[in-house]
Amino acid sequence: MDFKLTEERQMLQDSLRRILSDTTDHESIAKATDSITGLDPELWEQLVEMGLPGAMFTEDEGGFGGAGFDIMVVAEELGRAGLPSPLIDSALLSGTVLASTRPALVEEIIAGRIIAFAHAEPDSRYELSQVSTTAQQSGDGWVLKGSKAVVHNAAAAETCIVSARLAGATDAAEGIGLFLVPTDAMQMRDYPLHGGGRAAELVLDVTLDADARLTEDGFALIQTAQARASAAQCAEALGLMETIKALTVDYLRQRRQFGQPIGKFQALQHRMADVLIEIEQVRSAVINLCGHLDAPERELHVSAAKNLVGRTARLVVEESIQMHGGIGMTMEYALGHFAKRLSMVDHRFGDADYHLERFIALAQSAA
Amino acid sequence: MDFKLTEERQMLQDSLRRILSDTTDHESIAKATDSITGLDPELWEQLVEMGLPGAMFTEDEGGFGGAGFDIMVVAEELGRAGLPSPLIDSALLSGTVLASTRPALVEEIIAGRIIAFAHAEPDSRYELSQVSTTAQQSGDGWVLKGSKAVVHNAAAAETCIVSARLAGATDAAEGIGLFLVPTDAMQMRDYPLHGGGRAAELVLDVTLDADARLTEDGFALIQTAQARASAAQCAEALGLMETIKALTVDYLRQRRQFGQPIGKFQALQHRMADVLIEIEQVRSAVINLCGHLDAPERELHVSAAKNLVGRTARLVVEESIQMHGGIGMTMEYALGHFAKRLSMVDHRFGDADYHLERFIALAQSAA
Amino acid sequence: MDLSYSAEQLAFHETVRTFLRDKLPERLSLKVASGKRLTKQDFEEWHAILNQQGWLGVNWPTEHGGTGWDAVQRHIFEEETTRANAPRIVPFGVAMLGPVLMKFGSDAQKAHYLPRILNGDDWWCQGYSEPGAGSDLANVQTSAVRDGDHYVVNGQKTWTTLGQHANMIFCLVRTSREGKRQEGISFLLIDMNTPGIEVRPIVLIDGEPEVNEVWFKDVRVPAENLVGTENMGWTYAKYLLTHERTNIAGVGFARAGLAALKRIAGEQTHHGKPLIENPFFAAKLAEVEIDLMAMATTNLRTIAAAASGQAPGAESSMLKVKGTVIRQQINALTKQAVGPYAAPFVSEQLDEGSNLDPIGPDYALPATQAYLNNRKLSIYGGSNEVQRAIISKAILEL
Amino acid sequence: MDLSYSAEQLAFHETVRTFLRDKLPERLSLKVASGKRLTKQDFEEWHAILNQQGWLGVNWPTEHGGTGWDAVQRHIFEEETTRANAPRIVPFGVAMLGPVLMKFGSDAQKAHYLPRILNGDDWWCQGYSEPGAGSDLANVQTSAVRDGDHYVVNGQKTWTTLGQHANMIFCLVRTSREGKRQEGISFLLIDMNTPGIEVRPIVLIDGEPEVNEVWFKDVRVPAENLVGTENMGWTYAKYLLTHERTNIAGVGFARAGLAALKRIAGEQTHHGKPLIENPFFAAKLAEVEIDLMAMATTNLRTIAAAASGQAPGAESSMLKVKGTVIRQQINALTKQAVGPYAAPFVSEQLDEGSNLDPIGPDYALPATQAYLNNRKLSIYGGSNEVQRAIISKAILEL
Repeated sequence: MDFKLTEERQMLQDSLRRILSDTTDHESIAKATDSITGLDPELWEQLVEMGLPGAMFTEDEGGFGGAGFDIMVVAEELGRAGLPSPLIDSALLSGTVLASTRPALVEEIIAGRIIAFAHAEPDSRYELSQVSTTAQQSGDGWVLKGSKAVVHNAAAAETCIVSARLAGATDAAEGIGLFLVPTDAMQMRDYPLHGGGRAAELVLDVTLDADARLTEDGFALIQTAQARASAAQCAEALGLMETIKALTVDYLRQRRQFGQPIGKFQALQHRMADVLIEIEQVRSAVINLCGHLDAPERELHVSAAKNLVGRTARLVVEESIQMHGGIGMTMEYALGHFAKRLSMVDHRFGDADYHLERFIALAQSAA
Repeated sequence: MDFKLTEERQMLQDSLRRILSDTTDHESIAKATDSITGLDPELWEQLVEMGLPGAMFTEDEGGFGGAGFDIMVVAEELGRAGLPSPLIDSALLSGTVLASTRPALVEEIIAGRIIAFAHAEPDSRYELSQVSTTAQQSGDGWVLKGSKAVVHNAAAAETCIVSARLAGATDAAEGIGLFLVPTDAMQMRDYPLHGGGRAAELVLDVTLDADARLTEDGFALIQTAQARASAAQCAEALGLMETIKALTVDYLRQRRQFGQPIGKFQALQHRMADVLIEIEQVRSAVINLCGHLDAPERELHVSAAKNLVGRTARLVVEESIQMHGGIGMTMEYALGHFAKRLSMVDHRFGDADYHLERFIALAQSAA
Repeated sequence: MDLSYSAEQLAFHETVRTFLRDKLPERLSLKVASGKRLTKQDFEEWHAILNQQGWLGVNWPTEHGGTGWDAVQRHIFEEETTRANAPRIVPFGVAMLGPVLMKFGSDAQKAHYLPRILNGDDWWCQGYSEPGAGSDLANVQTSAVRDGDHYVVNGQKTWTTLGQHANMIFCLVRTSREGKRQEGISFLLIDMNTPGIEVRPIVLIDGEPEVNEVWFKDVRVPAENLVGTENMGWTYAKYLLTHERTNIAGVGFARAGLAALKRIAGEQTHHGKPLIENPFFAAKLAEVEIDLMAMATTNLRTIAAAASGQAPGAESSMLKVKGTVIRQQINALTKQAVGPYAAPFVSEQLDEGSNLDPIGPDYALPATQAYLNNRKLSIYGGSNEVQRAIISKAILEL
Repeated sequence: MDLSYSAEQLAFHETVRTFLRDKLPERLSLKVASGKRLTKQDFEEWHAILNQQGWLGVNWPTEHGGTGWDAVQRHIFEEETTRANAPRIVPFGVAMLGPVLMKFGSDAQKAHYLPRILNGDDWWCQGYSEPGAGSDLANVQTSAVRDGDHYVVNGQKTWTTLGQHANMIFCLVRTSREGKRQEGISFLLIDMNTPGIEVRPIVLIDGEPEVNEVWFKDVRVPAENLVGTENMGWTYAKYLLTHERTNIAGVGFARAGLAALKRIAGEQTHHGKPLIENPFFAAKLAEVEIDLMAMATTNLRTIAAAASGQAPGAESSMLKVKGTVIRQQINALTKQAVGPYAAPFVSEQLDEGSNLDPIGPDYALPATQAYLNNRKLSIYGGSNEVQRAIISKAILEL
């Protein structure tokens, strides 16, 4: 039992925290959201040089990390800075798929190339097995038709991994193929996101070569990819909470009302204590998830963490804004960006209720 | 739209409040719980003389009230005093059944005779249609076999109304008969209740005359009786909350800690404010239910009120004890009795979750 | 006890419904229903329609051109206009300043300003809050110094809602630093076109410039624009805040929000069924519906008491807290119901003329924006913390 | 980062399990599991078994006959004994007084009292709280006046848990009224058989006389029973409170409670199915289980930090609050699961020798009693309000 970071991870954390606090603030992030990539390209290059995507892969895969706690360390720092990045999509969603289907491409991801992951569809909500996009054999190759929804970083990616149904009912886990599709072969509508960064709606009617198909039965791989991405998302949420906590503590100390710092008001003190307790709970849930990414009970921890993070995110967002008062609702002050970004954690990979229901089902089938 | 009490109800409320505050305190109530009836017989006689059971019946039925707001006024006062009484069981459960099946007996109930209502069974939980006790014709009469659970005031009643299945599956709404059974014909185990008063477990193996049967299809009648009893129970809970509120406010004002009244501590002030808000919500829910006891949407209001009362009861019990600290956990101080009695409201006629689920079903079938 | 409306009240109810059916432009109700951005002209159009009917001065006595309605009538009107998705009445002139002028204004002020509120000549905004004051309204730093027959105003106001549309602002200003903080405040009416005034919009987390900062630099205000007596402004401000509290429970808004939520949760699918049938979601929805049923009755009880002449006490604070908690819970559930499409943020889509298709369902963007924007409900109009203090003080008397 | 136990820790784990399998009397574990009342003899029997194994002084160094275990070993021991339904170790002598004597007691006190704690000669109770003091422990009014080689003690203590079984009590007494309130307090060891002491049980809402009032009237206590220095008792008291905080999270109790709750909810039926399959109930149960999974890791993190020598800061206050909230939520859900049979109250049923059949299922009465009794969790050992103050002060530094 040991909760200390290894020396390597400690170094990665320190340098990441330093570079992010030197180069980012909420205004530069907001500005980058308006750009086509949703991220300052120079900053991304710096992060790649530091080895950020590489830390998401094992040495066998060409990286230098790949464990749950590598994901935790990196994603928490990105969250702390409030920085949207292609890391979850390119390195964890696409990267996990490619590592076991097209290892050569992992090298390119480590080198900073962005490969987007287009799985969800306009009607699929959070159901991983719901795929209406079809793939049909056509001569040597494949014809893909359908729509993909809220694809993060699509405009910044030359290539997307696209899921399409080869067989089975619309919601069957079996028969979901994964394909590599050049982004410019698809119709794209790109837009900014409330929480920063950009995503796109994609419409497919494309013909692909035979080798575009990565796998003919990708559900398990998609689930593994999403488990790793969820770990990153939860750790990122933890980082967001840490910054929001720091902003709020600072505000409670500095801001005076009725002749004293508002942090002297006991009602706020007690509510802040409850917020702090829940953030510690989130840290433990993230540790539990990251420590079980390769364990049989992985999915139980995914749902436990997503549920707790979703519930706590709402608490932290609402309490931090409330304790700030009006200033907490403006985009001029940093809290606005962090709170909005945190309020979006429940709208990707399943919300707190979705995962509560899933936790119950998983726990009952395990019992 | 008018939320004032009629003059008659105002008078009833005033005199009831006076007599109860003159004659009861939590020690006398606790003592009475140890007696066989669970209630001081002299006090019950006084209440009967005041017309308490009579207020539960319409003039046509021989009473002088019978409307939802009559129930509310009386039950709220009984709650305020923390007094367990046979009113819910004798006048509202049994009384409602008898008014439409054996009107002559209503007169006796108004005169103070206690008739208990034995419907629930050891396995029925809160399901009204779940009846395993059987009734079989035997010659001119009936043979009843089975068990009845947590029958309030059974030991104080010479007669019980007992439900027994004449036909249909164990959980069918159809085929539930209601019978008049002399209490001494049943095997009884009588015991005190956490919230005050007494109940009993009954085992039946009795032969009855033909005229013991009140109805052969009693489900709708049982549901009506329970709706009226639930209105009384919710109003009683409101009265309990009012007293707990008064005790807690008083304590917050009197009790000094760290050099000032603890009511000066802002964290407690704000929590007390939330408790007060929820008690007002309960008052409104009780008004809604009592105002719709004869309306088509009656059952929707039963479940809305029982849900809100159940949730709020837990809040009020736990917050009032917490704000009192250790003294709130002792039986020497009045709060203990009131809080325990209030904590039991969720264990009769269905708890907050039971009624939330039922509310959803009723609302969806109404939509 | 009687929960139903009287025959007269039912007839009034019908009159309001008929008026709304006939006179509320569909263009406006569609915008409100779909969460589109309302322009200044939209508000002015609706004010004019109401004024023509004699129904703009909802809380005004008839002698000043108001409706003379009692609390129950006002409630019915508010409930029906909200249900019909009418734009709200901009409160600053009608609901806030009007009553203050009627009670404390000079005859000349009444004669000049009250008609202009109703006929739309003036759009008022509120100059109460200052940076760093928050809920501590008595902490007024903006100063007004008498110079001949003018006051010279210097300072800054903030959170001035829709100030970008206003030509007039009523302000709390400090005219004395002696005595208690409450004692040196005056209530001043200021033309926004006076030299030295600058307005800067503040963009909120929903991306909308709903509120503003207003700077005053040597702004000369005629002394006749003082309301009542110098240094008595705190009394008028408190009077205004009491009157602002009508419809504080927001029952109509909550009902409209709940209906929209049910529609959305009926359209979204979860495990192949409408989300509204999912017990986990349905449980939260039902709890807030049950809370709302009770709160609506608490509201009616308070209104009935007000109609029979009782002054509202801690009840309006209770309604403020519970009402905002319920609305915010409905907003949160609506955002939750939307699912992944709560994330895209294309603000232009909210412009009436926009021919941008929505990203995902058309209710998605308004749902997120309403969630973010309505965080304000528990902050403004006396934060819920201030309300809890009022409630506990009323009962604890400490 | 590594969430699993080391090989050594796993071996220790196995040793504890083996010991419990071999030495914990089934009679005792059945009583604990079924929520029966434990007698004084029951506790003494278990203490003797542990002492024979050398495992009673769980938090004591080996030099005084303790185990010398580190924080992780103590955690493993606590977790396993709770899981095995062993009686708890009565904390007043072992967990509370022992460490104080070791740190501040005289050699004679150590030599006399420490062995007697382990061998069961003394049953200690705690004389900290006073009527009217509540969480304000420094408000000590019980006085000790020096008279020759005795102190004469007058006053009253309350909330003295299991004081009815005790022959010894350690007390905070006031020996000076000068200076700050904290400065005039002394720490005194008192024989309960001294003339002038009276013990009166207080019946709690679960019907049990778990706590007592203790009166002192001119009680003469030998001066050698003073621990450390006169007027320095507050320092010792705070030291004791810090040590009391081991196992503050109560993870083992929560896990045992959750397992029992699942069993009960699996037996109760709702609409013809086990209650545990009802989504409304399952949702609440799952939320508390998820909370507990996280809290158990927070607890391990704190323990690991303590084992590596870090002093616990606000973490133990966080664990106290979250741990008690989780346990109380489990108690509330268990009471809810029981249904109508939560209402009967036949206290005699809890006596070991009782041949009364339970009213309803045998888990019904203990469920209600645990709900009622465990309201204390958030009140005693520093109320959750006091803990929240500690947490916010640590971070706000105000």
